[in-house]
Amino acid sequence: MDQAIPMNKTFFGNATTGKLGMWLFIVMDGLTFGTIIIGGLGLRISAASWPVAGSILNVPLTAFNTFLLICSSFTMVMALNSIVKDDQKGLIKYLAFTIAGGVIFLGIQAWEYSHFIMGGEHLGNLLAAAGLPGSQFLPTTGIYGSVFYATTMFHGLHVLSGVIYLSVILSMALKQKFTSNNYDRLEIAGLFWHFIDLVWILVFTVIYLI
Amino acid sequence: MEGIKMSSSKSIMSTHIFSTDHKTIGKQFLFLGIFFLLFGGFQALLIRWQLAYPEQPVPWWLLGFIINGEAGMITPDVYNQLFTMHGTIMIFWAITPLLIGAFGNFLIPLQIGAKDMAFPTLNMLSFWTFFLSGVVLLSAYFLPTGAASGGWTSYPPLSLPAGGIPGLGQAFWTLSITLMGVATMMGAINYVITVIRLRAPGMTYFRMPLSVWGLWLTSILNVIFVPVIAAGLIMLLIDQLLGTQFFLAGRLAAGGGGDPLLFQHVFWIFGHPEVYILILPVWGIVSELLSVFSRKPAFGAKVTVICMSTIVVLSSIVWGHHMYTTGMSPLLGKTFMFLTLLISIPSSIFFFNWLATLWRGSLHFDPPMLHTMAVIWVFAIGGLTGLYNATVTADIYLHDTMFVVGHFHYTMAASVLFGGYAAIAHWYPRMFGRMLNPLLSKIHFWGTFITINLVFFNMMVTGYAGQHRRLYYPGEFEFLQPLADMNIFITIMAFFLGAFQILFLYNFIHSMLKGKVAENNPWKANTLEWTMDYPIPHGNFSTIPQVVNGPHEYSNPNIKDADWVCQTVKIEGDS
Amino acid sequence: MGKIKKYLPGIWFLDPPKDISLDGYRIDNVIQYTDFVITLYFGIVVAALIFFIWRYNARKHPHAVYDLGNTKKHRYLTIAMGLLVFFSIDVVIETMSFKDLKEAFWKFPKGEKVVRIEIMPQQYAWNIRYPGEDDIFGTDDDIVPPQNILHIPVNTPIVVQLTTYDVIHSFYLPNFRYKQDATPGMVTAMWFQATETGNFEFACAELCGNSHFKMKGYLTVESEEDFNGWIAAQDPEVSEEDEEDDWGDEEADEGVPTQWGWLWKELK
Amino acid sequence: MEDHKKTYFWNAIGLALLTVIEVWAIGLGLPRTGLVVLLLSITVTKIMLVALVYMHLRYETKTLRRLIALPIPLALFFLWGVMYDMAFDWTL
Ligand code: HEA
Ligand code: HEA
Ligand code: CUA
Ligand SMILES: [Cu+2]
Repeated sequence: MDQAIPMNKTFFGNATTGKLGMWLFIVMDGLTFGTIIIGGLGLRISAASWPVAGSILNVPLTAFNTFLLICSSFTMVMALNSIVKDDQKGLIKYLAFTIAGGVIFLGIQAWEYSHFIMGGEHLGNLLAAAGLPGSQFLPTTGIYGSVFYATTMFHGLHVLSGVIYLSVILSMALKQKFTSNNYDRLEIAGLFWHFIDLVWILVFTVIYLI
Repeated sequence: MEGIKMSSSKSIMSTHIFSTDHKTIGKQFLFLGIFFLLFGGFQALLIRWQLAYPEQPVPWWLLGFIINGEAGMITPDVYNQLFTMHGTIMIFWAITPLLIGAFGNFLIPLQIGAKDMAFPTLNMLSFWTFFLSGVVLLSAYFLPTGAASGGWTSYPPLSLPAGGIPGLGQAFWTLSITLMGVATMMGAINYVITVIRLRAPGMTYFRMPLSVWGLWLTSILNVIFVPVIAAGLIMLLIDQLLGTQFFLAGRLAAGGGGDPLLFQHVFWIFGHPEVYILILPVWGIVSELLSVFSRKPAFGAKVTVICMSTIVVLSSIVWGHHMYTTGMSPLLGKTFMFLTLLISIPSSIFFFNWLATLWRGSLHFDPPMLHTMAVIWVFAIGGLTGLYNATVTADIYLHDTMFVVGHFHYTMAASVLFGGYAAIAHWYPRMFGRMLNPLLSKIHFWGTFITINLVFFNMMVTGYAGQHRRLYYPGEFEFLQPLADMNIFITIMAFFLGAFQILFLYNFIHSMLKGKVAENNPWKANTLEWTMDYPIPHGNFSTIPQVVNGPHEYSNPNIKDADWVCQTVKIEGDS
Repeated sequence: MGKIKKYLPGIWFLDPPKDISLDGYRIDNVIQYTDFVITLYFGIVVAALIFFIWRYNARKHPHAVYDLGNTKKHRYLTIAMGLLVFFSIDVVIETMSFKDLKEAFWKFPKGEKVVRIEIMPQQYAWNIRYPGEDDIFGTDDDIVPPQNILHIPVNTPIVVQLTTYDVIHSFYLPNFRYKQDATPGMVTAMWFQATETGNFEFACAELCGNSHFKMKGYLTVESEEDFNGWIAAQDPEVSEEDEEDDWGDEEADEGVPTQWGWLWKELK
Repeated sequence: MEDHKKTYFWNAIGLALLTVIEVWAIGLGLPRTGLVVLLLSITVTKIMLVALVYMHLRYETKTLRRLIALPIPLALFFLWGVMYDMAFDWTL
């Protein structure tokens, strides 16, 4: 039994209930990220030394990752744009691109991690130059390692859940569940995906560039 | 069109266990909360036993045989586990489900005229995540090294492996609180959006009952601050399990190192609002019930709402008052003291409004009203003693003494507990269709009221006399030996307090089965939850009501032959 | 009955530990003022409650007065109420407290006649260090008395710097109404001055593990001569050149770490 | 909802360009504070672009926009309080 319920639309226009819920979630998630980032900055201020940006982390590769997320944000919003025009094919195509973007992002991040964890002489030299011990870069490598891994891992988990979330949406799209006047869920999923992109922009600057 | 799906299947699974009906979920939270309340209370009694009779084994009537220390004695590590788990359980697993989980779920849709929560499935998930978190928490007791013992504040480095607490207890603690946080966040999204979106036509924000206001503001605080502690707990958890060093410093940290102060900041940025998260529903419920049982509109309801909202804002910027002795800078110390003291302005304003609601009313001393008036008493003591703690100089002496423990038991244990009892007594007929036995309720009330004051006031006395908290054996210190008699006295009173809670439990269960069947509106209240027949069906209202009045039209001279009127009934002659 | 009589004085007249400090009275004063006003306010609340219960119960007063309390007059009244509380309690204690902090607790004494002590608590004991003859910390002639033994001269300002060997502890002096946390990775400071000689206790006020409750120390306040005599009787610590923050000791839980101490840090 | 293809496309290009500028800027050898300010302002711009265009905040009501921005000042207060205290020391 489905019952329509009168909505109080004052203040929030035509935003649907689900969308408001997602926005609220995004605010919460943003505060979680904010706390981790603020914590990292605080630790950095009080730390004795901090490796120079780019001395250990691979900035060009990560810049490519950033580019990838921007592209996937673009394809995500294009998926929405397609369904608004009732273009089912376009929807599926763009959704698939988006998911692929997320997967490649994760792949690159995994490669970066494994590289750090396996270590090696070159990495050891880089670390030594930055005043850190060992030939591997691990979460236990001083406070720098802690901050790096905690922030990127937490973001990575978001990308992972975003990919899963979008896969569900994709399977719904394949069953033609969305139409030009029923795409609320798609839009909500999109919000989450863009939010991941948005956070990454901040993480990229704070962890990799500054 | 949007709508809320309500399953029509009738199996036990979908109606009682994995139900998406907010009323059922509310009851599930209620039972879970009462279970944990008794569990935490039992731990409190063991704590008290140790403080009063440190050299004697726990007697059988306190279930001494489950203490697997030497010869039934509480050992120091067991004692530390006891107060850690007592504090944690009471705050996160007793009060949170009891007030926010149970009454948040039960009252919000009914009082604003909605058919259910905005996201019913999320609501169910919230309960089961919460349940899971409780299981994780308690399963720590089966670890060979026992449960967490770092205090409910769990300050690192003590709570890290390097801090000397063996085993995984601390990690279980962190994980369970994180899960609890996830459950709370799901609930909070639901409550906030439900109030924004699903108010019945005519139910403007200022026509919402104050109890909904309290719960809503609580949820807003949850939305903002639970994520903060979640982040802190994630950092703590990976410190505990992966060996990162966010909160390690000094000798224990290899290469660089983090800062234990960061955790204290993150904890209290959340922790201070958390105490208002616990008490805001009570403030709302008290404001509402005072009006019902005085048969008189809540005095200055709008001002009360504004005051509560102001406190919500202020509460988020005063966290530093828990850290005065950490070596805080003069600037921050003064700022936090000033901001903390500002809270007393809105507090005393709505406090005044409570008293003014009674003034010239027609007071009916039913059990809910008794508990409500007790809140006025205990919250005045609890709130006013907060002022000592807020003063930097006084707090330098009082910090981490039993005085602080007394302060927060007055605000939290006493005020919130009485608020919870008031709510249970008031809405019991709506939840279970029967009345609580009034005589037993009154005995329970008076017994609790007298003993709780003797327990918690005297805690403050011992604190002022210098006894610090988390002390396994105060007699170790010469300057605390004169307090032994007082500690025994407190403990005896705590046992009486416990006995009266058993009476409550008996009343609660017995009345559910055999109590007097309740009328539809036994207290003659105006709000929407009393308008339908019991049992309230899934979906609550067959047609969404049209609201025309505020919730407090008691004794309006324009109403003929009654002193109340439902929020949906137009009052002739009122503009 | 006898028992009850025994407890009653205990309930209402338990004194805090004897104040033997120069500035402890300031804290007592602020507490006493707060006692006084909040008793007053609480009295008003209770009086009002009792009066309302007696006068406005349903039997005596069956018809409530319809009063929303939302007129301008009411609003001003409530706001005045809030401000009254604010000015009569908050502003007063704030002024007192700020003044005390500025004049005493946050104003570290400077000059010759200051006794400087470094304290490093560890799980579950207090390590105490005096600078010794040369008045410089971290040198061979530092005095490290047995753990948990703290001697101070009377009527002399004592400045203490604290850091911890392992987890957070808190240096709690009930007779001085004072406590200060010792946190890993940072040096915190406090000062106090005794006005009376005698033997007292100090404690650890921050949960630090299973034996937190046993973490106590013995404070002896004595005359200047006695103090100097006591210092002279202690063996200077036998250790090599001591570097700053250097306690490379491996065992966390047993024994005194042999090397610790830091160069005295200048205070704000 | 109309067709926003163009806006979306140019937004993506803008974001990519800003990223390139960021990476390029760190190699310039700017003074530290200048660099931080520059990078942070670019980041804020990028975040705004994503939020306003991709997340459609531009098309939502003013109230929603404001409410979502509300936690930011709060977070800044936390940032100040926490960083100030962590950097502060009674010793010089
Ligand atoms: C529900 C819980 C709750 C509530 C409501 C409060 C309310 C307040 N608390 Fe409390 N507090 C805790 C729970 C709570 N607290 C807990 C759990 C801890 C310890 C945690 C731990 O360390 O483990 C703590 C600790 C704590 C500390 C730290 C102490 C320390 O560790 O050293 C401080 C310091 O400032 C403080 C202050 C205050 C203040 C100023 C208020 C104010 O909000 C009070 C405002 C109220 C009033 C001012 C009273 C109303 C006014 C009147 C009655 C006036 C009379 C009116 C008329 C005449 C009309 N609290
Ligand atoms: C809402 C929260 C809440 C509530 C309701 C309570 C309720 C009580 N608390 Fe608790 N308490 C805390 C929150 C709370 N507490 C916190 C946060 C801490 C700090 C922890 C820390 O330091 O980390 C604390 C710490 C604390 C201490 C200090 C421990 C220490 O520092 O050494 C003490 C000591 O007396 C105490 C006592 C009590 C008592 C007597 C009650 C009573 O009100 C309890 C009344 C209820 C009952 C007694 C239940 C009745 C049930 C039974 C009788 C069933 C018994 C069953 C059998 C015998 C089979 N509490
Ligand atoms: Cu050291 Cu408690
Ligand atoms: Cu607080």
